Amino acid sequence: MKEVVYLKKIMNDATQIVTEMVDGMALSYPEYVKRLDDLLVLVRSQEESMTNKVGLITGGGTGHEPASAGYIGEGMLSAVVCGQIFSSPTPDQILAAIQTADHGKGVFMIIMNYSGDIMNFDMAREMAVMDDIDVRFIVVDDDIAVEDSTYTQGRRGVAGTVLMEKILGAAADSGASLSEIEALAKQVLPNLKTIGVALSAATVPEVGKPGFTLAEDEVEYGVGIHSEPGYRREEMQPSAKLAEELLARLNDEFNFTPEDHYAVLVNGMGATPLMEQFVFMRDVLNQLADFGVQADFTKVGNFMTSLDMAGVSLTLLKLREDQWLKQLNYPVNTIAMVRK
Amino acid sequence: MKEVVYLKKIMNDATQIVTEMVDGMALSYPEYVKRLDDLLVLVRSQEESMTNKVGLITGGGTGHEPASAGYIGEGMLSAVVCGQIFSSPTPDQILAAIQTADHGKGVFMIIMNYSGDIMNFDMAREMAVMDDIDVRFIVVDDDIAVEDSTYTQGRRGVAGTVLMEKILGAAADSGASLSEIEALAKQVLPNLKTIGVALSAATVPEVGKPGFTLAEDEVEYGVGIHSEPGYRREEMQPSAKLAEELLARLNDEFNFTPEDHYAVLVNGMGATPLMEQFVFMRDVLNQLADFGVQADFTKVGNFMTSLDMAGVSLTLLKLREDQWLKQLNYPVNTIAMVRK
Amino acid sequence: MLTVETIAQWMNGWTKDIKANKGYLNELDSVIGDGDHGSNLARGADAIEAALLTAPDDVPSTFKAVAMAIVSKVGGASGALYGTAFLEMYKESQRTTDMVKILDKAMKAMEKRGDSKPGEKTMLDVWEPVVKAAKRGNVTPIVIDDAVESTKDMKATKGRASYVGEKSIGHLDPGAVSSGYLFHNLFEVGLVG
Amino acid sequence: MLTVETIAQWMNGWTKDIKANKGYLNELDSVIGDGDHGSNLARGADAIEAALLTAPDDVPSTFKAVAMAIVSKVGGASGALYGTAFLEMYKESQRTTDMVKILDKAMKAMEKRGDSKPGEKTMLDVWEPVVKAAKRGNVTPIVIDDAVESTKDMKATKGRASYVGEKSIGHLDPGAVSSGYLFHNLFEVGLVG
Ligand SMILES: Nc1ncnc2c1ncn2[C@@H]1O[C@H](COP(=O)(O)OP(=O)(O)O)[C@@H](O)[C@H]1O
Ligand SMILES: Nc1ncnc2c1ncn2[C@@H]1O[C@H](COP(=O)(O)OP(=O)(O)O)[C@@H](O)[C@H]1O
Ligand SMILES: [Mg+2]
Ligand SMILES: [Mg+2]
Ligand SMILES: [Mg+2]
Ligand SMILES: [Mg+2]
Repeated sequence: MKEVVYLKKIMNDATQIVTEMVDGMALSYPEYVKRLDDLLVLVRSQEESMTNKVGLITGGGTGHEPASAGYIGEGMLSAVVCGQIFSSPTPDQILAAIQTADHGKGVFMIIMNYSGDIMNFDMAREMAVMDDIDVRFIVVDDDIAVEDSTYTQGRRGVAGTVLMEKILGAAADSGASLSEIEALAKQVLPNLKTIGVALSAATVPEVGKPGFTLAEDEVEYGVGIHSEPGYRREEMQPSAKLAEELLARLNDEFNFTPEDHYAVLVNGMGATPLMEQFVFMRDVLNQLADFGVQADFTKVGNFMTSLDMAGVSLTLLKLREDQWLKQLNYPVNTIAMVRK
Repeated sequence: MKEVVYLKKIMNDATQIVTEMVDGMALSYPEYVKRLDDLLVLVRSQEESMTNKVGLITGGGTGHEPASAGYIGEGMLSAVVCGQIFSSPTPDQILAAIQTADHGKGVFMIIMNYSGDIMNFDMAREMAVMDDIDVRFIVVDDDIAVEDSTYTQGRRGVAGTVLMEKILGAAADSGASLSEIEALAKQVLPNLKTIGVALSAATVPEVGKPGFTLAEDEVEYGVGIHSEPGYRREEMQPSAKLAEELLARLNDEFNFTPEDHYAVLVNGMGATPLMEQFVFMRDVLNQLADFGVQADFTKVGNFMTSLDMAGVSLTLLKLREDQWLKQLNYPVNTIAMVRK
Repeated sequence: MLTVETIAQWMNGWTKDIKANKGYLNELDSVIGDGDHGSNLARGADAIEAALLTAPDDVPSTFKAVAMAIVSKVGGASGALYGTAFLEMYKESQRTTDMVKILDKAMKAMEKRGDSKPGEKTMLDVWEPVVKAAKRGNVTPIVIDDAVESTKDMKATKGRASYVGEKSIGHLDPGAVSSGYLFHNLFEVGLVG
Repeated sequence: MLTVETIAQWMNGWTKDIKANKGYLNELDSVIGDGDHGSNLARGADAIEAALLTAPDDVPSTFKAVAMAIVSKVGGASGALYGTAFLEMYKESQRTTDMVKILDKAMKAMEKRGDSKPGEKTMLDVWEPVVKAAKRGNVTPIVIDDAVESTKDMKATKGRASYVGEKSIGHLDPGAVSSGYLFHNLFEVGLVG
């Protein structure tokens, strides 16, 4: 009899991987998150910390860990809805997250710009309104790789979402109202831009083969976090050249001016060692210094991954308001981000 | 003319990758670490936090990020010496780390059991003694994959080292003396055990090919964090079976007894997505519960990696003293580990 | 006539087609999207069949049962769109038993949900011509197939397929194909013609 | 005779051999260790050559310059061992100019540093027979080569090679080979015989 050959991922059953991951998170970090019975929704454990505050939720397909459940906790998210891998969650689950996150001050949803997510969160919002819960939202579309026009779905939401969550989380924790949070999100959004480069694609467990294939010496600029196609393939370049290309695209958007202040996030896609990410950040910061630009907040690591994809993304947030930097540095206590 | 083909890693020059990484860390996280001029030594930035306390240093080959420089900071390490990738640092660099970490109370070195590390740290200690610095050390050898006998170098130091660093860091920060820290380290060591499983080997940039090759459906138990050979190869198993195998090896050491208390660390080797690590931790915690064992401290993530190796290791620390759990939970403020 | 039974017959035909063509729908989606349209709908198909086993009392609750099955099990863009369509059928069927009116309302709700119009290479490119034909009473299998085929030469400007832009031209839209199954079965049950 | 010049000659011969055989030493190490012995020593070789360009005044400071070059550039196990050896030569050469005595002391310091004895498949398996022969005045290239070869059939019980255990049998120890180069050059310069 032929033995079953398991796909080389640490899992039991590809169809149960999300459920088992959600359980694993709740079992490993009960001080941060708990699972809503029978749902793929994780909620902040420290309930007292949410009293009288606007609830902040997000969600979407999984496979981007630690995003987003890793950011549940004091000073950041109230609840996260986990869809199947790379696939939007359903409205009933989102509704449950809204209901649990509502502490009388309404709920704000951070949605990444994918048509499935938008529609499902929209349905949930309509249902919540019937429950008399005040729900507002922002659609994050920081990925500048995609042309933004009426002829496309628009830009995708990628790693910049984490900075949006950090800032709004600080505001919510400080007692901002739902309208204030909505206004803040709208203010921040146009200043938040990300661009990535992939060295290899992710393999979705149920699919069992990578989303695309790059030659041994090829990279692809602008790939999305679900292996969506990028804008150019070329021969692998040294780190400094990769940084140059990504910064050039960001400069097209921002028009770097000496004395501009930015938050800078280098995000590993999943399989790229921290060593490489730090080398890349060094090149980015040196080149930003050449532009005369100030980097006031810098972070390096796996914040918004794409399963086992290799590569990095670079996010810049132009700090138009001093308050935003304070909000980035505001105390936070989650699985994946802690600041005293 | 043939263009140069770059090895598919984000870097500029394989021979400079460690230097550039060290610079990248210091540039990205100046609030945590600074680099000693011309040396591959990173030191805690918050100097006041070290006054009148025993200095705690470690080091070794790099390629294990965030270990160990990611653990520099209040409540944990004072300084870290970075060798070349997977290669022990030199004694002059270690001596510089000792000198900078000494604040009059002596310096404690956490050495992982590799013959190069032991000899180089030993040379540095001899030099420091000539400077009248009191230096003590522990050699961590938590990897139970290796037979421990007079006929081998003995067991290797792997991910459990991070828990040792956390506990000793808490003690040092609380004002423990050098002898107290030495005694604590010796007490903790026999209760700290780790075992890993690899799905693929790491590729050292200067070498350019993986340390070993596993078939598409093969795993290897007991592989070290430098791709040292393990104790068995077999067909890929479901996560629950992997957990069973690793727990069986750990049980051989500990002899699980109901009501035993443990700290549990699931460590990603670098290229394994957090999703898989959480699934694995779920299986581990469920099986530990079946043994009647209590898991009082649980952590999941990339703590001691091996470049882009895929796989996980499982560390158990038997909590013989209540104090150890308090020390694990003691406030810490580093790049890779923060606790309020 | 619109009854609990004809809806169940319609739905069972659709779920059978979806499950038989799960791999094909995934394949279509993997060319211009993310390869899960068949899997998504197959989850929904199982849920619809389960929901209809305990036969609801009346037409609106039948539509509601289908809607809830889709809404809670499919996910992704198609889950929201088909879910919205059947929720709207539930609402509209409380006012009328005219299937054409019901379909028209459902289509409008989908357009609103998807912020999208026919011509963007989506399932709406099947809904629009079929509903138009239904109004005139001349739905035929050919009308449906032509509508599905028409998406082949379109360039996607909504949904994941819009990321591949020009490269989407020359391939059928997976949602259009699954909506084709929906209307073929509706025609066979005799609810449109 | 032990002079600044003969040491420099000795060292330059050694560094040339190391650099010419860098790849070979890496290869040997990749079979039973981590594949970097050649690269490690090549870094040291460059540093030794640079250090000897600004010729030190006397024998002890020549040994010291070599020792510091090794200690600060090689790293790994071999850096500590060769570094320890030359540091000991520096110390001992302040008391004597007898190369055999100096070598004997250096070897003992290495044994202590490595917590290791001959028979464990390390560079000490070259040092021990060669130093013994030097005491009797009968070092020859064959003695050196035989010592290097003797490591082939040993099982490693120290250093990284001990992790491969039985599988280390049948392969030369890389450190033994680089120590072979060291003694061949020492013999050629006439400092032992
Ligand atoms: N904005 C939209 N408006 C109308 N239909 C859409 C829209 N976005 C996607 N679709 C339809 O959904 C189908 C894809 O469904 P599916 O693959 O199940 O969801 P996802 O795109 O989330 O993976 C497309 O083929 C298209 O017909
Ligand atoms: N404990 C020890 N005692 C003596 N020699 C040793 C010991 N450990 C390693 N060696 C020697 O060092 C050599 C390996 O050196 P090298 O590859 O440069 O260092 P590393 O093992 O740190 O990579 C081995 O071939 C062996 O000769
Ligand atoms: Mg999808
Ligand atoms: Mg080495
Ligand atoms: Mg799809
Ligand atoms: Mg070596």
